[in-house]
Amino acid sequence: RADLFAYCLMLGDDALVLSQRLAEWCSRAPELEEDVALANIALDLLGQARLLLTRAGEVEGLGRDEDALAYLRDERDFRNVHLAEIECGPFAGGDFATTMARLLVFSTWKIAQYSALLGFADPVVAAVAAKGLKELAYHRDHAAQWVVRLGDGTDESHRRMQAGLERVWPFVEELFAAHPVEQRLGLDPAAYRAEFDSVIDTVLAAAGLKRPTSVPAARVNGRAGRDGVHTEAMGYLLAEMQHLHRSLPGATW
Amino acid sequence: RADLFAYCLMLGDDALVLSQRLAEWCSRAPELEEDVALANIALDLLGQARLLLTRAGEVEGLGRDEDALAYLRDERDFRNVHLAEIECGPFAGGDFATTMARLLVFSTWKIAQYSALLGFADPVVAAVAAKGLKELAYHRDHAAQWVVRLGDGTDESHRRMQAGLERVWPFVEELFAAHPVEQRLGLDPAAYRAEFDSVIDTVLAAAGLKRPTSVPAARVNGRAGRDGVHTEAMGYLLAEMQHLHRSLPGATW
Amino acid sequence: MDLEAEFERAVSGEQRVEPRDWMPDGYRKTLIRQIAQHAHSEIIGMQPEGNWISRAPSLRRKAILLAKVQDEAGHGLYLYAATETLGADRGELTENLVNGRQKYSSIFNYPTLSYADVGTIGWLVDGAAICNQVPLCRTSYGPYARAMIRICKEESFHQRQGYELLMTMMSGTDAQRAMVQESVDRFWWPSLMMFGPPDSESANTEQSMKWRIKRNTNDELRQKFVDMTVPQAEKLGVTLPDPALKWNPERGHYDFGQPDWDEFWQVVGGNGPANAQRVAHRRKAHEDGEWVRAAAAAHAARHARQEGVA
Amino acid sequence: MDLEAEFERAVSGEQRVEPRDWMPDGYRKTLIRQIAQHAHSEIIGMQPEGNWISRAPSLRRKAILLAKVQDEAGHGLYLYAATETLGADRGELTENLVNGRQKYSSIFNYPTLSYADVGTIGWLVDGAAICNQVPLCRTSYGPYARAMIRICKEESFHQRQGYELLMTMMSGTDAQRAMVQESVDRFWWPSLMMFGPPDSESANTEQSMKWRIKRNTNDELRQKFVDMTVPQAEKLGVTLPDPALKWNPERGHYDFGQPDWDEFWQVVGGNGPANAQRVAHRRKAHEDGEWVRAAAAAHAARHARQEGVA
Repeated sequence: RADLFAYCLMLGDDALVLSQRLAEWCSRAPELEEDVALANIALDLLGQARLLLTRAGEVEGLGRDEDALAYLRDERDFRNVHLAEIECGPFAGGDFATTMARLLVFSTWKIAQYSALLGFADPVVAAVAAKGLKELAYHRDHAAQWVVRLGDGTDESHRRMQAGLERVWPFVEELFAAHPVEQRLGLDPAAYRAEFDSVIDTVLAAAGLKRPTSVPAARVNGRAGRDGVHTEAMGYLLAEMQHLHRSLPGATW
Repeated sequence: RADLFAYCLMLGDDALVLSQRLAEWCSRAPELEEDVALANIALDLLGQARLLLTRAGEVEGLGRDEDALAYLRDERDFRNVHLAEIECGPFAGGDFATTMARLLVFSTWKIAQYSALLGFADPVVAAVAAKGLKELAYHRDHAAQWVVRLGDGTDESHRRMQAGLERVWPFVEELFAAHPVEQRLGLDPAAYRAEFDSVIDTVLAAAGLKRPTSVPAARVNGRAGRDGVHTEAMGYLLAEMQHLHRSLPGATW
Repeated sequence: MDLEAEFERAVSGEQRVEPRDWMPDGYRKTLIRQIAQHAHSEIIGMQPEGNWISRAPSLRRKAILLAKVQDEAGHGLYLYAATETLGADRGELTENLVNGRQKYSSIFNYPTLSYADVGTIGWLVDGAAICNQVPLCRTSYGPYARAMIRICKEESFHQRQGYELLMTMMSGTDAQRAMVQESVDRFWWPSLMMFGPPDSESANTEQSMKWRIKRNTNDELRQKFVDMTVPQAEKLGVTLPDPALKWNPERGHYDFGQPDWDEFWQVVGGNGPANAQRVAHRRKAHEDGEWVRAAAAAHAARHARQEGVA
Repeated sequence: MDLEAEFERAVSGEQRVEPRDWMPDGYRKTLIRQIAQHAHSEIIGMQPEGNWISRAPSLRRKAILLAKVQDEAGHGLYLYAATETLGADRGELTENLVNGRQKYSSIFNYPTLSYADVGTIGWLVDGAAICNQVPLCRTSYGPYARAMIRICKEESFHQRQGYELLMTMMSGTDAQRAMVQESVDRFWWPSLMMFGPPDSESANTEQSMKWRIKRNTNDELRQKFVDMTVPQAEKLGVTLPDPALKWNPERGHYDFGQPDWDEFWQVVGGNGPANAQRVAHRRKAHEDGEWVRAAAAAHAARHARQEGVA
């Protein structure tokens, strides 16, 4: 049960934190159609996060709901991968190309992960995975189209797209490292690494881009996002996300 | 007493919020000497803020200390002028020139304000003003030197310096509008507007810059910072500043 | 002019004008200006509410708000599409917006300073927008009328959501109730200004009414909004900040005070609390996106060429 | 070489070398490299702690932290000045830093993830730095030795402040105590790595000791640090994350485990958790400041010309 709780948090936090990042584009996208698309993707992920965090709270059995878990947990207890939390634009640390690089990597990985969960013992998680797969297929498609367009656009867009891939690539290894919680639940992310690589290679080939060469980000004491050890960007994200909720204790919304 | 409390908050919040903004430059200044100088100025202002907020708490008599007032008040209860809170760099909304434009305007105004407080009825406020004047003279000097250097530097620096002045100028009018609290305490900021203008004109002349032409920022329903009605930048500043403190209720530091 | 007389007869007979129909230049220009201004309002309107997405106090509220702001982008898209049926160029209209040559609703030049503002914008601002827009569902130009039907439907939904947020907050803590009242105090007068200046000072109304572009005067709509809103405020338990507000049984309407029209003209003139910020934000997004749009165009062109060759 | 022999005799006789004295090229180069690396460490070291200034949990802690980070900038300045007495160019050294050609202390490539890290950096990181630096106060090169005396004094002050913060937190809430322990768990091993690789793998030690630039081996200093720190940890009430840590009465020292040297070499090689971020941050500040430095130079040049004319 503790493992299932932790695993629901991992999945829920991945979706919640990336949703938070993508929503930052709202009113800042390169074109209006993209404002709509990115908001849509952020909404899908937020929906997944709500179901997963609600499920986590039920499994835990201490009466915490989605909001208690989203707003009143400290950084150390968030279990999302680093890829979801790093800054990839529109603010410092990225641009639209970097955002699309992350979205391609994230959704390609998530599709493989959710596919592996279709027969998972917990029926709620399995159902979220099934529903999520349809959404993620659209996310991956959208990202892949942009990666191709930018890779095969102008010199500037090609350079930015390659740089965006290099920026996010160090966070790929963490996606496929089995956490003890996953191991105990009989899950092995490494099993779908080959599938991931083959999808990415196909997109990169269509885009005329090179497989990134940046080396994997180092862990701290062997620990990373799944253990609650995050990057420095995470604290600022949570401060912004949680401040209002924490400022009015006992309020209902 | 309520007026004195409010006035201590006004002065204390001006110093606290600008200190918070200036400290953002730490490790981001154009040269190492400037990292030192800006940190120094931020420290001076933080020192003033602590004395003034402590005094506010004493006057209020409800047992709130400087931290209760800095960390547990909501945006609506902060009484600083907008000039202190707007983004002038190093992040979005400004650059080093804009930062120096704000610092010149702020410290020139504060010097006049503190000078008028030397004989103020509350001895603590009067003492903070007396001590603060020495610090502010250095701040103004520092800012004026940079304004001259940048105004009379390269074409780019001249252009940026003029733009920085235009960016902060809309927030000048608020500095000299007497708030009812000030009026009841017998204080009139309008009285030192001429002195302010003459100092600014002297610096601008030495820098070869034009008096900005941007019109005063409009109030909301006749209200502005002194009434607790802020700009949209303020909420983000407070979220970052207060989040940790609010996350650990009952902790001592 | 036979054509012109024919056109006048058609619109006064409540016939719809469609893109391929002949229309007077003034009609076309007035429509482009009005629809573009409406589109710009949707786009700029994303900012004040978008300002709170990252800080929404519950995940449910975050989802509602994100969906709403997304709808506004969608409305902008329909409306720009409607201007294109009149021969306008979307890129050019965007330039007009970021260069300050075309306006947008003055309400969005006020800052959003608390989460209650999200509710207040839904209730009062969307409420006022609906009063303005419902008659436009019967406006003489077909594509505009059809866009408005869709938009009005979504706006009503947003208005209910806004009101529901305020209701929830009013039944919450004291701090929440104070937040709502403070927000309503700030937004009441600007909401009344959304109907434009008093009829006596409104330049464009007469011709627009004749062309059936507009169907009610500013003052008529403003009265309708006040009549609709006062009972809602009572039910909510907030006080509208107008001492002159009172039911007038003889008129069968509420009497109310006048907004500060000096403030209105200042805001319309570009000098409201957030005009500079809103336009700068839009301009930055537009400029930052330039390389992306250029890349998409280059890719599409290359792709088209290759298909032509194949 | 008479000069060289004279030099060797002087340094082995504990005489100070001053800027105008003759010195071997290797000595000069080794010193420039070492002092620059030290200066870079102070500058990069501003980032992990600076990360918490805006979020410090009390105004007193904010003031302490801001003053400390300011001191680090000051240390950077003294040390760059010391390299200049050896003929180095500060601009060039900065280029070497932002281009990754020169290193800085590997400890700053770890992220700061809670406010306890501010205390832990003061206690462990500054503590280790002091162990490294106290002997440098007697280093053979005069300007470096004098800079180190001043720096060590300030570092001791910072170390006490860090320890005091942790003490306060340990007597606070459970959440605070957990925060401290978690932070110590993360920083213990990287702190031990600050003394460099084991003597058996250290390339530069021997010549540096002969020249009296260095006065103790890495392993000696590491032992000294452990011996000093363990009782402090006990007093604080935290557990150091090393099961092998134990008093050895025969040696009169604590036995302790070895850090993960693979991790060390990875971090030194540029691939620690925050290397890329730290260098990018520094590079951005440097590049963003370019126009300011250019303007200051242009102004100074014009001013100098005008004075020449007058």
